[in-house]
Amino acid sequence: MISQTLLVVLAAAPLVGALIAGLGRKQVGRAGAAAIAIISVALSFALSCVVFYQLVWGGAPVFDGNVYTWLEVGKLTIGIGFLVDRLTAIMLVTVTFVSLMVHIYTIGYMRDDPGFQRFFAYIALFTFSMLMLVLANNFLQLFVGWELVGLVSYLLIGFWFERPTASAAALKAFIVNRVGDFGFILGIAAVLYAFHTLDYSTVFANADSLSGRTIEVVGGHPWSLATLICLLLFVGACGKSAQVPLHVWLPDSMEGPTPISALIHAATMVTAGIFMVARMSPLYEMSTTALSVVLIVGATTAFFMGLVGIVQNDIKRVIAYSTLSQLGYMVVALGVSAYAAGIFHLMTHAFFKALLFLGAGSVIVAMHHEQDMRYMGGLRKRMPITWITMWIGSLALVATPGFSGFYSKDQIIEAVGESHIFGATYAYWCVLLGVFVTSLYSFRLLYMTFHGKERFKVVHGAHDSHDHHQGMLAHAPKESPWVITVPLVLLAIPSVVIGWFTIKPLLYGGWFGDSIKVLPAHDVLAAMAHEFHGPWAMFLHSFISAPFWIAVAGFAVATYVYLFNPALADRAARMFLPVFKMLTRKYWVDEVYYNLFARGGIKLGRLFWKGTDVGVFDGAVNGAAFVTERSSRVLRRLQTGFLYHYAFVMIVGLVLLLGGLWYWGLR
Amino acid sequence: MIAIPLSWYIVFATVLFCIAIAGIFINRKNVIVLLMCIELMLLAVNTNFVAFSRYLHDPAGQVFVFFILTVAAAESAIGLAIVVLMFRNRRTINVDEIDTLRY
Amino acid sequence: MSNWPILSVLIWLPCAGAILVLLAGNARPRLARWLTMAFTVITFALSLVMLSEYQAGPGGFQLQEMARWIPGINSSYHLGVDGIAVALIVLTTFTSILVIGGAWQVIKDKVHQYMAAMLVLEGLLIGVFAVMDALLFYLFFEAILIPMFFLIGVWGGPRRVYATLKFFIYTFFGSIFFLIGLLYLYHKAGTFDLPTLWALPLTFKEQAWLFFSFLIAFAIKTPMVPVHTWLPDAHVEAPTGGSVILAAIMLKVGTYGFIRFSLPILPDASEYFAWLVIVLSLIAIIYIGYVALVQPDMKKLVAYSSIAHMGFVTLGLFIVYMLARQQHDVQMAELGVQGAVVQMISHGFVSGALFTCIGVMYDRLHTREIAAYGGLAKVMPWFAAFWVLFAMANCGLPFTSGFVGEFMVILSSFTANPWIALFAAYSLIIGAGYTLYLIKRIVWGTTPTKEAAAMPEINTREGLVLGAFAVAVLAMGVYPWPLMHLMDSSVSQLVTHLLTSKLG
Amino acid sequence: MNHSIFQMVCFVVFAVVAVGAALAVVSVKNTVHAVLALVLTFFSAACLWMLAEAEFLALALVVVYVGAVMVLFLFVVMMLDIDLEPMREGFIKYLPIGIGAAVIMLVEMLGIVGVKTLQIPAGANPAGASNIEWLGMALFTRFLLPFEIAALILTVGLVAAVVLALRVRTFSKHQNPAAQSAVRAAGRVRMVKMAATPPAASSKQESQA
Amino acid sequence: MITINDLLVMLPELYLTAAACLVLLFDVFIRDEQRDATHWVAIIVMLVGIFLVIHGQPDMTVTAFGGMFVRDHMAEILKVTVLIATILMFVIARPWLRDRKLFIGEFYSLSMFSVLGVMLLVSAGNLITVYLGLELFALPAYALVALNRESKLSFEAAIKFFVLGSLASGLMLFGMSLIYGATGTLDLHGIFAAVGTTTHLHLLQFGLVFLVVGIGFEFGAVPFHMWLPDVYEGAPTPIAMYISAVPKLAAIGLAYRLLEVGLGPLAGDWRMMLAIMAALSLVVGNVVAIAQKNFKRMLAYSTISHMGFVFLGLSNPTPEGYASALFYAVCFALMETVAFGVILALARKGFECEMIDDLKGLNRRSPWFAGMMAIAMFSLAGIPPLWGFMAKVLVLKAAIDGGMLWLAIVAIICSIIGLFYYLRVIWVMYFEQPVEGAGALEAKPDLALRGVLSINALGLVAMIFFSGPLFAWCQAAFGA
Repeated sequence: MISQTLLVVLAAAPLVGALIAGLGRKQVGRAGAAAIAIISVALSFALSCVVFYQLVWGGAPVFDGNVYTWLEVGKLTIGIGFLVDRLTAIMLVTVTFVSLMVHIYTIGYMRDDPGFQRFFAYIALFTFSMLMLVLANNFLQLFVGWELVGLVSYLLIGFWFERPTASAAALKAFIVNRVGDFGFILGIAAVLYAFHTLDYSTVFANADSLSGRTIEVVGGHPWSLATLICLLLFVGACGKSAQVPLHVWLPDSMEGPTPISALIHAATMVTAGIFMVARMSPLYEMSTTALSVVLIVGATTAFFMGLVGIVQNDIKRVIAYSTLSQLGYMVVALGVSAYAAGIFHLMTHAFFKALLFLGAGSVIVAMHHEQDMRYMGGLRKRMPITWITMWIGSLALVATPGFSGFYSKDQIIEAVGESHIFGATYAYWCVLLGVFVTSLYSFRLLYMTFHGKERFKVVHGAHDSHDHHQGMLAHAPKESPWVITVPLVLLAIPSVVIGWFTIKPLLYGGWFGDSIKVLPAHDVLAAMAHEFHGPWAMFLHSFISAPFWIAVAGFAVATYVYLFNPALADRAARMFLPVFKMLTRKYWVDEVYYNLFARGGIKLGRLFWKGTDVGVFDGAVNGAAFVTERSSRVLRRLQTGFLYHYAFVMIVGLVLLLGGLWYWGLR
Repeated sequence: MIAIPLSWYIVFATVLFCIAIAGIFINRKNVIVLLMCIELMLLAVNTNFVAFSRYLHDPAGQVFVFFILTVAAAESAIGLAIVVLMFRNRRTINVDEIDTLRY
Repeated sequence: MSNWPILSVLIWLPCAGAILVLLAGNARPRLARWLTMAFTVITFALSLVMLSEYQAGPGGFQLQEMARWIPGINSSYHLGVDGIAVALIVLTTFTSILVIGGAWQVIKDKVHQYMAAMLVLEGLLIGVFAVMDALLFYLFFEAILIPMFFLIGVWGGPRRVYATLKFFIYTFFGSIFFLIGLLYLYHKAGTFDLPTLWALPLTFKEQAWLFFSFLIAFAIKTPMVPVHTWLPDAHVEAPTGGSVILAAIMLKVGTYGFIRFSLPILPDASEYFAWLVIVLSLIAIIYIGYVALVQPDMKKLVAYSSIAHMGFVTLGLFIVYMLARQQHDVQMAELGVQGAVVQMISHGFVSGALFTCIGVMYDRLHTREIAAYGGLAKVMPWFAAFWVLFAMANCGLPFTSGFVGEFMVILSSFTANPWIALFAAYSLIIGAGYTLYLIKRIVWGTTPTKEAAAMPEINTREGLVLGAFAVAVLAMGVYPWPLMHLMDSSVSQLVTHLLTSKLG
Repeated sequence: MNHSIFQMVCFVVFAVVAVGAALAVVSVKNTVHAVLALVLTFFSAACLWMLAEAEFLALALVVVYVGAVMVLFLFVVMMLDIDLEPMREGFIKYLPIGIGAAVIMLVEMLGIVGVKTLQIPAGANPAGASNIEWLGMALFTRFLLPFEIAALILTVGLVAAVVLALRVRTFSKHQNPAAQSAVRAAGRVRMVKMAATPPAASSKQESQA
Repeated sequence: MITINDLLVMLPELYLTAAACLVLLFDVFIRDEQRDATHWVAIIVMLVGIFLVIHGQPDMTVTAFGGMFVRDHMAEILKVTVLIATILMFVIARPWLRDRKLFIGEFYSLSMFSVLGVMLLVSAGNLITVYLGLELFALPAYALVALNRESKLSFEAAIKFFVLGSLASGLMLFGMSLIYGATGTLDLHGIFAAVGTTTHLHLLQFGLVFLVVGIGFEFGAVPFHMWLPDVYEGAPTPIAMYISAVPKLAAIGLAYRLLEVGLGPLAGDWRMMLAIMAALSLVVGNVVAIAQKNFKRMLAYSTISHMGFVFLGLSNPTPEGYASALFYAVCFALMETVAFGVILALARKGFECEMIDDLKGLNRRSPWFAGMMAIAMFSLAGIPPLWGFMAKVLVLKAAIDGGMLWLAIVAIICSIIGLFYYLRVIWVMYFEQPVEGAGALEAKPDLALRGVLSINALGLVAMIFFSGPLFAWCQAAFGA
């Protein structure tokens, strides 16, 4: 049995930590804030492990209960409560573990920052929000967590609020997320419309009832209700998990401190969309159309966002585009109903991508907050631990056989190959080519950062990291302190091994049980199960599979171009200038959005304000007042002051009354 | 025994009445003429009353005339007093010139 | 049932207090302040007593009082509250305390008059929510204008004359048609007693005419597009306390009127013309959102955002008919109404808090230009935290009060028609747009001037006021159930009443 | 028959004279002439009333109006010494409007009243009572209250006229009742203490005289 | 036969006649310095008058002098109100009169005669008494308007008032003569009875128009309103106050006596005429008032518009309608006294507080008077919770009940326009700074004036609670 108290403590601990760290400024102090936040998250992690243990090995049943009633209208009751099954459990452990690592890492990374306490408050609050999202047992609470993580993300992206770019990026992130939420809340509304409840258990139990139900959104065109619900919910997933076309916020979110990029924008928050779709699997299974859309969107993101990563020079942005691409892979997995594979990749990705980001952060600290890779190079000797762990993370990312990323990504590619739903072929090519792209940008990053010549200059006396000239450093880069390197090492370990241990139970052991539901017709994993003979066999098999050689090709190109012949990259860029430009400008999506929505919105607002509001509405009011006053000035002239006029008016009145009587009144 | 139809009196009174009223707003110069027009108007009214009274064999109408005459006298007194006041103030009784109060 | 007239006390105690405060005179501002504070606190305490005496379970109108007023036209002094009214009264008394606290040292000129106006306003507002006689309702409904007129006019900004006149004449314009409608109802019913009017059968044609006469009054008061233009002007010129009361409570009077008059008395016309109100509400949500986006003046921005948020209230109230009558989904209808009422209360807290924040800034820099501010997070971190919290509540972040009502209205409107929900949910985007754009410019970034950089952090008094708002906003967001439970029976009785057509 | 024709002829003659005189009142240049025209109108009207057997009122009209009121008018006109020249400006200009309005009114009045249908047969006066007796009986029984009010009105007219027109000239001699009534013995007689013996000089003068 | 009963019935009037004559005489023997004695005697006389009116009031309608005089509840209410308004005028006017050397005994006696006229008028049961009462009221009023002989405006107002007033009474007399011809009687009940049997209905209707014109003049309804603004502006302010309150009350009585008691069966005709005049009054009064800069003149136009509201009540010829009109007139009279009272209190020797701009910043100088003026303005504008609002509700209700919805809508639209100028007065007082050196804004220290004015103003607030009994009284006056 999982006790409710335990879950409440699990969820609330980070909140308490956040409140204490955030509100008790002087009383708690910098060290105190860090300690409290870390302890609270550690507690959550420990309890998560307990829950995981109880659920997986302790034979505890799935927990589903309300803590308190949030809303009650007539017969409709919506509570705040928990649903803990294996899907939740795996998310819990992943989230709290990465979060804990990031907390520890932060001590080193943010050591000199005046916002140290605030930062801890934020990330602890984030952990709480994410737990709320993951633990939810109904759509409302899911949405609550969904939005709260968005809030914290907003706060953290804009952490260095004095930088205009940071606050702009924060705004952008929040609003783009809101676009997703816009769809999401409509999806929830549709769920309520369809099921008259928002509780997972009831909704999922009755998911079958959706088949054949339609809704007329546009007169005369009945739409499948299931498709509508799923698509609306998926809009939310697109926003949070940064899928095309709502991906624009994620690269910009790199304005936030690096730990945040690791925690929120790689490992946990952005995967909320994946988690959500997996959670909603009973609904998605009802609509092949929705799955196709999911598939196509995911595949597009996976390939095209990866391409952009190749031309980025900012170390964090490369990883950010890589994250986009990997999220695309997860979504693809969802699209082909391989939810387990999606979650599996989510987990492995959480480790290695957190590792990569934290590694990048380590580099950035060493480089005095210089993020441009063109001014790096040759760091391997100066910071060996970072170098090695980054290599491990990258190898995991490019799906080197044996590494965790290999198991998860390879299975996704295979699953897509197995699928036959609309768009599967397109998706297959996308994910396959994506492997090459991943390999290319990953090794490019490693080479530009750690290998080759040192492209930075050490100028003593050049201080202050904020207005420095690019590539000028005050001190030579050196390895980061232990609070930074320890999390790197601790994350590197699962990045290597976790896939080996977990692939069999997660994908083929029916481990998720009832928490994920797949219709037999869609069940690609079941089809693949026949060919699966354990991780070792899979490792061996990989050397004769296409993805591996594609990855090797990417490695070869990267090695040749960025390690041995750097001039070639520029030549290539000139040769394919349009393509290059398209990639550096990120397909002009930002420009289009900016002009269409931001500037367009301002222009529209100005038109509405000056034109309609002030012009028409106010104009009518003021005009009426003006007319009245004018007529008053005219009418008062009737009072001429002359007695005979007065008498005349009276007589005219009399005459008119008489005339009226004569005309109408005589009987 | 009188042979004159009642309507003759009424027509006469009405004509007189209209002349009086027209006089009030034709006259633009002299306040005293205004007062006289009012007297004329009252005369028309009185004629009406007298005629009706006679034809209805009811003394009330003639009594009313009696009172109207009385009141008219008092009214003229006050009116003329105001006119005198005006003349003292302005040295004129020109209706055209009393338009300080307007709009 | 209590046997003492608590509602009367609630109404008249602040008014009596106003007289006392006036007597304190201009020379003794301290006395006036403390006296006012004492009266508001006592009133608040009494409102809590009323809250405890009201039994949410059975619902209906409780704590009724009845006395002769004008027997000649069958209008009586009839008071009574249902769950909705109780909630709004408590909102009023609570906000009043904060307004008085907020104005403590800010108002220096003619303190006694200011405080007296505030007290009178409080009493009258409580009166609006507590009456059960149409004429009496109108009396309070209109009387509010007088103290508000003085509040804006005497302590207001440079264009106060224009603003007050516009405010007064505009709202008067609307409500006078309401009066005609009421008199017509009287003509039919022979009484002003609300329960009788609710049960009064009316032909559709009568209902239609009455509907518009009511609509124009409530729409202006609410305010709904396109009769909203008085609100930004009034807000900009009003002193902080005036703005807070205006936004937090006075706007609710309009929507409360819908609940008490339009919906129950004219169910069939309301059903027929619901589309009109719904369209106007949606226009308010989207169109006003865009207008708010480009405001250079903070108060105007928040004022416009108020209009947009009130759009949710009217929307929630009028989708009822589509749900209850056309789709026979009473459950969703109740959700919509409940959401609308919750939104009313929530908007009271949120907008009140935002205007208080603006007031705090205005006291320091004497401008409301957004461009004059920046980097508050560095200069006044605590204050910035409040700002962000209230801004988030304003754009409907979950676990703040702003979320609850919007969420419920959007959910129920989807069932009515997905397109309505689509446009309503657009508020999520545009609301976040204008609110966070404001936050970006004033809280984040760097300080534009030396003066802006030297603004002192909020003092204890300001902190207490804002803190109280914050607690309210969060409590309502995290645990709205008690509030809903309070109103649940009343709302469901209302919806049940609406189900019956009056056309027979 | 002859009698009635005679009456009708008389009526027409007097009526024409009265209307003509009335027209003169509103149109003549000289105010004194206008007053005199008004007097003529009153005379003619009195004759018409006489035809209607309202002898008392006819006489009262002549006595009260012509004898008193018109004289008052004349008095004021003479007293005010009005400049006659500019008096006629604008008269012609506004005449059409005036006539127009008057004619319209006349037409309406006569049209509505329907003069032709207005027929009340005139009977004889009540037997055995003269017009004055008939009137007197009514006046002092049924109409006693109005009679008293009329008296009051005359008083008011008096008071009002005095208040308005009385100009207290400093050099004129007039009584002040308030001062008179406020007189006390002490104010009238002043007791002067004098020396018992006259001064020597004066006695000397006396003796010289 | 005239008996002692007849005299007892009209005891208040008889008493007042005697008292007025005595005051006239008394004053002659008073020196200028002792004029206060006249003042207080006059007030006491009026107070006793109120007592007599109320105390001797029989429960039912009583007539005297063969129906010439009617004593009923309507007359009672009007008489009491007129007496109260006059007392208020006496008290409030004293300092003003003293400053202008107008503190003379004739002021009091003429006012009392005028009030007597109103009392007779509202109790009239016969066309003759109607006419005589009207003239007894009007003649002293003409004189009072001209009272300030030094003023260039006073006589001008008087001559306009006089000529137009005489014209109006001439027209009315013409109407009476026709009605007499058609019905053969001057007794109002007799006329009522004869309407059904008369063969000269057209004559009757024709006469009716003239009566309506006369009534319209008395009220100051458009287009018979032309005298009103000039008289308000030109007359000495206390007299303007009197003219603004008392004739309207008299006119209510006049209208009821003539139109309902006398010509009730012709209601179908006259109510349309009243409605048209109401609409015109509302529009012209409210619109023109906006452009006014002189406070008194503005009040004059506002009065015109208020008369439109009274007609709203009268246009519904039922007891309810008359009651609402009566209620309105009473309320209006007492609102006007406050508005005029404040400017009277603020006026100084050589300074008439007449322009609206003169009130600038009043709240800073005399907050109490500013408050009273604000109450009066809000009440006139019909904003709840003030008395004016109740009055407006009642007449609007009457109009709607009478099927005159269109008129009610005209009325409310016009009252929106009207709101503007009332609010302007308030904003000038409250939102603007006093003009430099306008020390005159400090109010007079006259205790009686302050007290009376305060009671009057607070009454406008308090009446919201007591509207019920008053309205019931008004209803009872018309037998509802």
